[in-house]
Amino acid sequence: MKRVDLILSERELDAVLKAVDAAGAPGYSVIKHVTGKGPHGWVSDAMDFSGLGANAHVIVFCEAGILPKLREGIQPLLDYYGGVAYVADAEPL
Amino acid sequence: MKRVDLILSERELDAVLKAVDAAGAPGYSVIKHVTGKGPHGWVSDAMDFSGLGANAHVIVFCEAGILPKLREGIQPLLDYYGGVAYVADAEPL
Amino acid sequence: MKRVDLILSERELDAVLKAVDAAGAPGYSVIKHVTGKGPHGWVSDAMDFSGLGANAHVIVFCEAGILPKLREGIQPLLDYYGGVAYVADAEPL
Amino acid sequence: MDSSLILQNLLSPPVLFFFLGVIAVLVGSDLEIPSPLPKLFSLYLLLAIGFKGGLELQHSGLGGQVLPTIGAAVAMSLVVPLYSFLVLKTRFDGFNAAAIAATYGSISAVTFITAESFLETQKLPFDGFMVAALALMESPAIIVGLLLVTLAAPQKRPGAAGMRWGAVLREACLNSSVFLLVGSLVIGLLVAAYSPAGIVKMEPFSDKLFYGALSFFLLDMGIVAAQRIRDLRQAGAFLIAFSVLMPLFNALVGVLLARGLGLGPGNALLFVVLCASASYIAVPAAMRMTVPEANPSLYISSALGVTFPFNIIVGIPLYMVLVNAVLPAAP
Amino acid sequence: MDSSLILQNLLSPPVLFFFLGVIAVLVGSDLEIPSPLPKLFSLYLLLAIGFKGGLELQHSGLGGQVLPTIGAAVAMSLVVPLYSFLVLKTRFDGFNAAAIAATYGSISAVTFITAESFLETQKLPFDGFMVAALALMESPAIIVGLLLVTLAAPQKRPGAAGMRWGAVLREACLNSSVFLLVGSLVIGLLVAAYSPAGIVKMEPFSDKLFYGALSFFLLDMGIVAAQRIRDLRQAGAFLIAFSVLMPLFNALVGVLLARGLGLGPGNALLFVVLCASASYIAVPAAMRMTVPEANPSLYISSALGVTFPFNIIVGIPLYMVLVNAVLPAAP
Amino acid sequence: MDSSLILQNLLSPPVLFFFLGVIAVLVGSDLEIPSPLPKLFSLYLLLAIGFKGGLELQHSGLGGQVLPTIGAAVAMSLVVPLYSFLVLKTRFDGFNAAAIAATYGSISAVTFITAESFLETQKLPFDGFMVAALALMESPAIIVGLLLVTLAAPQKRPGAAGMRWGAVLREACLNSSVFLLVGSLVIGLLVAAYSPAGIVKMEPFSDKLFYGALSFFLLDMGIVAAQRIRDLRQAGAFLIAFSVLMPLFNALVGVLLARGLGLGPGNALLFVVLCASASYIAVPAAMRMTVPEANPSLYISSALGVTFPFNIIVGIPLYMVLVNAVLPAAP
Ligand SMILES: Nc1ncnc2c1ncn2[C@@H]1O[C@H](COP(=O)(O)O)[C@@H](O)[C@H]1O
Ligand SMILES: Nc1ncnc2c1ncn2[C@@H]1O[C@H](COP(=O)(O)O)[C@@H](O)[C@H]1O
Ligand SMILES: Nc1ncnc2c1ncn2[C@@H]1O[C@H](COP(=O)(O)O)[C@@H](O)[C@H]1O
Ligand code: NA
Ligand code: NA
Ligand code: NA
Repeated sequence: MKRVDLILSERELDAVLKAVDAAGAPGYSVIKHVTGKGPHGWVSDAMDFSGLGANAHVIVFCEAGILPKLREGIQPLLDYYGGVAYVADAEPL
Repeated sequence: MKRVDLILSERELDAVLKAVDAAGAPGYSVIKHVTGKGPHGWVSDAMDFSGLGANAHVIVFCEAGILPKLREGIQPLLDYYGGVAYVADAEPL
Repeated sequence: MKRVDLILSERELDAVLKAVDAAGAPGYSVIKHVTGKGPHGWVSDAMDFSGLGANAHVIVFCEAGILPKLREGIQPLLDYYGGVAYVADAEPL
Repeated sequence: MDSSLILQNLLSPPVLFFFLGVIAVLVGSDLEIPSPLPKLFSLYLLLAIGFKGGLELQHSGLGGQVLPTIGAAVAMSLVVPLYSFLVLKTRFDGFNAAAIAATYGSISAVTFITAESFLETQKLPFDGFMVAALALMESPAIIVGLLLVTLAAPQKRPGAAGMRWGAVLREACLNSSVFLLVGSLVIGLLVAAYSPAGIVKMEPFSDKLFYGALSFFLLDMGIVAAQRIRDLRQAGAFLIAFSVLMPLFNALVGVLLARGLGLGPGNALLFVVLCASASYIAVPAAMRMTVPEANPSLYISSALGVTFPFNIIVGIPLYMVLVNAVLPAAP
Repeated sequence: MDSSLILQNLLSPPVLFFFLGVIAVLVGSDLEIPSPLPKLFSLYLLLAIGFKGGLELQHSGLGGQVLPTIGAAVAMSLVVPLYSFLVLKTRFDGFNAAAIAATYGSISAVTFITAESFLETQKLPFDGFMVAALALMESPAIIVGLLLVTLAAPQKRPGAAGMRWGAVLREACLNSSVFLLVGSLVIGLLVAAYSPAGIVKMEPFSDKLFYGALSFFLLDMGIVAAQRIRDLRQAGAFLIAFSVLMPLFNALVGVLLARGLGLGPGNALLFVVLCASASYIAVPAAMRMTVPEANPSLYISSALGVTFPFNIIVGIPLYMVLVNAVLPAAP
Repeated sequence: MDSSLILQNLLSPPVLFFFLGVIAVLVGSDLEIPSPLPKLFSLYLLLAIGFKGGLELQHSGLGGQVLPTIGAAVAMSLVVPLYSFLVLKTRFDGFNAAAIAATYGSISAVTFITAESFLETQKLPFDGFMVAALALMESPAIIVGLLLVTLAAPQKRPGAAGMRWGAVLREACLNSSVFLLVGSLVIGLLVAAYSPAGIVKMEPFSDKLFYGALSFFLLDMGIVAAQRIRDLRQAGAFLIAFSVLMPLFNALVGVLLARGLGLGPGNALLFVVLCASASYIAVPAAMRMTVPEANPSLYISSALGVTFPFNIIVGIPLYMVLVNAVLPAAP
């Protein structure tokens, strides 16, 4: 099994989750209010009141087989809006 | 060393943490207000006001040796109430 | 690529992030309001109103090459104030 | 008079803000009241309603209609789940039938509060002991629900290790909303009796702010209820019909009881609302923990997505009409 | 009179709490108002200002100056981005120029609210329809901004798959602040017309608490604005100058329009403030989603780090002086 | 009179809600006030108490008893940690002794506020300058605590790279609670002097709401304090005894000083409460950062789990009795 970690702006979360669903992942978990720093600079939650939001962290445990479809759906979003996506191995407890 | 990720309903958090402790883990970390989707459907935090709560994400760094006891304590809870548990390798920095 | 997970008190977060930056990491993500248990006992968010805060979880995706510098900057902080740091493998999606 | 009552209710701030929340979801606005702000308002409303109820209960005492009314309310919270279960069992398994039944035996504090606000604009008096009835109807319904589960499906539950009854009873009687409501009621009682200076000093917080805070909270309830509409497809026509017809039936039973108890129109309306409303705060949380086999989207959607809006929008004025029709005319 | 007006404004609680927030950041205090508490106050302020505006609009009706004023306000929100864009295009690429331009065409509800509080302490009347103008200036500016992007840089956008116009329009017209403001305005209108009992009951929440809640929120705005000061170095002298001079220019245009519309001094000040203020709530959120190529720290820092403090601290009393100078003396 | 004062205090809404929170933990209810809602109330209480203190300070000026009283308060915050340290050092290492000592030299704003509410129900006047004393007692105690650490255990600290004194002083003097309290006090002063219109407009927020918000916050404090009870076993009998006896001793010193200063009974009670209370807001946060070697559960549990409840429940009326006994009878 694989573990995929996606970190991206809360504004694009819906689109990314749609792509995760479409790729056939059996489930996912979402942590909001994540702050951070990346190539596009610093993201804080100080502007939260404005609806601008901070980042979200999405965790997906899935079979290696769906990774290509996941990549296909998510990579364009990350390229355009920013964010990172990493894969690692994980086994059911 | 191993890294264990547990994602489950906040309502069952106390029971799961008790099992983690009982298994002899040296520590754990808990993130609440996690939303997500799994075999039992979508979990949001919109009902938070009712005490229904969302999901919690528990991270445990521990020796491989305690995994069997961890599995034994946690698997029945996940089977009955829902939730996922995955293991991966991790080394101290 | 490597994935580094740091869990430590919110009070020391600024110093740790400075060390992460100084080590040349390309970015990082921070989750606050993490509770947990470790060698120093239980950390809850019940004292949040007092500015005491809970723990923070920092995730860094970076090249293996910067690990030594990261270790050098962070280990003294964790030794003095408490907290854990683990490394695992991760590949871009 | 009927349609004017409905219109007056529809055009009151709390109900209009409820609509605004519903519309936000329907048109796809990103309006949301992020967690834990709704919790702030729900804690506040429970504290304030309990405190005010306690103040009034101290004045009215426990004589007269008080104990019979509370007894009748508790009886309803025990009986409604039983006949609801029989109806629901025709379509659902024992777990879901019991969970939904418990939901309808219990009450919705927000519906009750909205009914109080409605009575205030109608200048109809009501008594503090009705809050005691409210507080005492939640736990029995939860316990009946769990008894129904053990009766209907005892053998199929490998995970429920001996049905930890201690935990179950604690959840039923000490869950945060029951606890805060009862606790604030007792505090109100004590303050009214022993430190009247505290009454005036609490008033701007617990009384003056109340209506606005209710309106704000109903904005969120509108959003949350409308988000449940999607789940209703899964629930099916039978459950949707149940969620409207069962409250109407319970209201009918309630109004007859209110007449028998000799309640005035204000208390009678509140009594009917207690019978007709369904819990979406304490009961779902208790059922999620104690009957994980039941599908939460069924019992939450029916109580929050159908019964609650129905009661808030047309139920309350409708029950008022009913009360006026059934109760003997005032002398 | 001039300097006394500025001093009076400087020493009012809301502005002083704004300063306190700024100082907290400058001296390195760890004072912060954690998320989502600022959201609670911003939701509250929008709800309350909309509701009060609706109540007043019901009394004034849509006759007289109402429609021309609203029309002029909307026209300003369409025109300001156009000439702002031309100025900004001399230094920034099309994406950044368009995003900043939209920001200045739109409005800052908090600046407007602070101006209302200023008028109240000056005992100058103003009308509810100005809130309608406020509500209607946000969306057009966003749409003009996006048109400018497509005109200025249509070919360079591989990622903007066909510029999902549906999503863009929804974001422009139904984003949470516009939606809540317009919704509360309509609710205020309906309540004033049909259930006047609700007005008095809402008052402690929507009216009495308003000034204190504004002060508390401005404490946070001071913190957030001061945190932006660091970004200003990145923004550069040109953008800083723009963030002060463009509001002044828009204020001049605004005061002439106000004279032409025959507005009284209270409404005229609010009109000028609408023209002179820049959005840091709805527009950044919309731009982040629809023009990710633009750098948020540019448009947020200029609107929130420069223009907003400028307007709050010296702008409002300055515009009052301007209004008094340009408007014909009252008969 | 004694027991009636204690009863009146016990049965006031703030203390009853504190009890309710304690009971919630003891019986195992899941009642909780989720983060960051308690922060909202603590920020609000500090802002409101500072603002009101500033308004009153402007009227009383800095003459008469003001400066001597403030001086005596600051002196107590310097001296109390010293003798506390000597007592604590008999059982604890230097780090823990210093951290606990600093805690008792500093003050508890919530205890002070509860004492003010108690005085109001007793119709006893008190002055705004006591809030200035409150604000100025926090930082010295922190600094003395850190000096004690460096004196008692300088060589054992490999991690404390040169005791970053800059950071330590900033934490001591600019931590959010001291900063907000002092800032709001100054704002109150300025508003009272220069924009009296602002006083009336702030009142519903900063004054009327105060008592209810205090009650709500004490509900949470009851929960948090009761959760600390478990830690007390770890703390041991010596520390528990210290947490009751040291406040009593400090109260004795305080009442004699109050007599010497010629304070009236209201101010005297507040002075005694400042001496007798222990910090669980600013000091723990500062100690966690600057003396990580000390065990937080020791200094937090003693201040929050023992001294705070003791003061709130029996301390305040007891100190009132003491004040009445020691102060010369009013002419
Ligand atoms: N190397 C990294 N490690 C961890 N998180 C990262 C990294 N790079 C970016 N992020 C996260 O992804 C968010 C969006 O990144 P970006 O828009 O590409 O700057 C950042 O705000 C961080 O929260
Ligand atoms: N494949 C998955 N990847 C990540 N999180 C998951 C996955 N499956 C389930 N979860 C999380 O576990 C929670 C409970 O799952 P369940 O009750 O089994 O549907 C979900 O709400 C998700 O937050
Ligand atoms: N073995 C572990 N697994 C996961 N998290 C841990 C572990 N040990 C410590 N932590 C986290 O690190 C925090 C600080 O640890 P410490 O101060 O060393 O007790 C704890 O409160 C936990 O959140
Ligand atoms: Na019912
Ligand atoms: Na503008
Ligand atoms: Na003290």
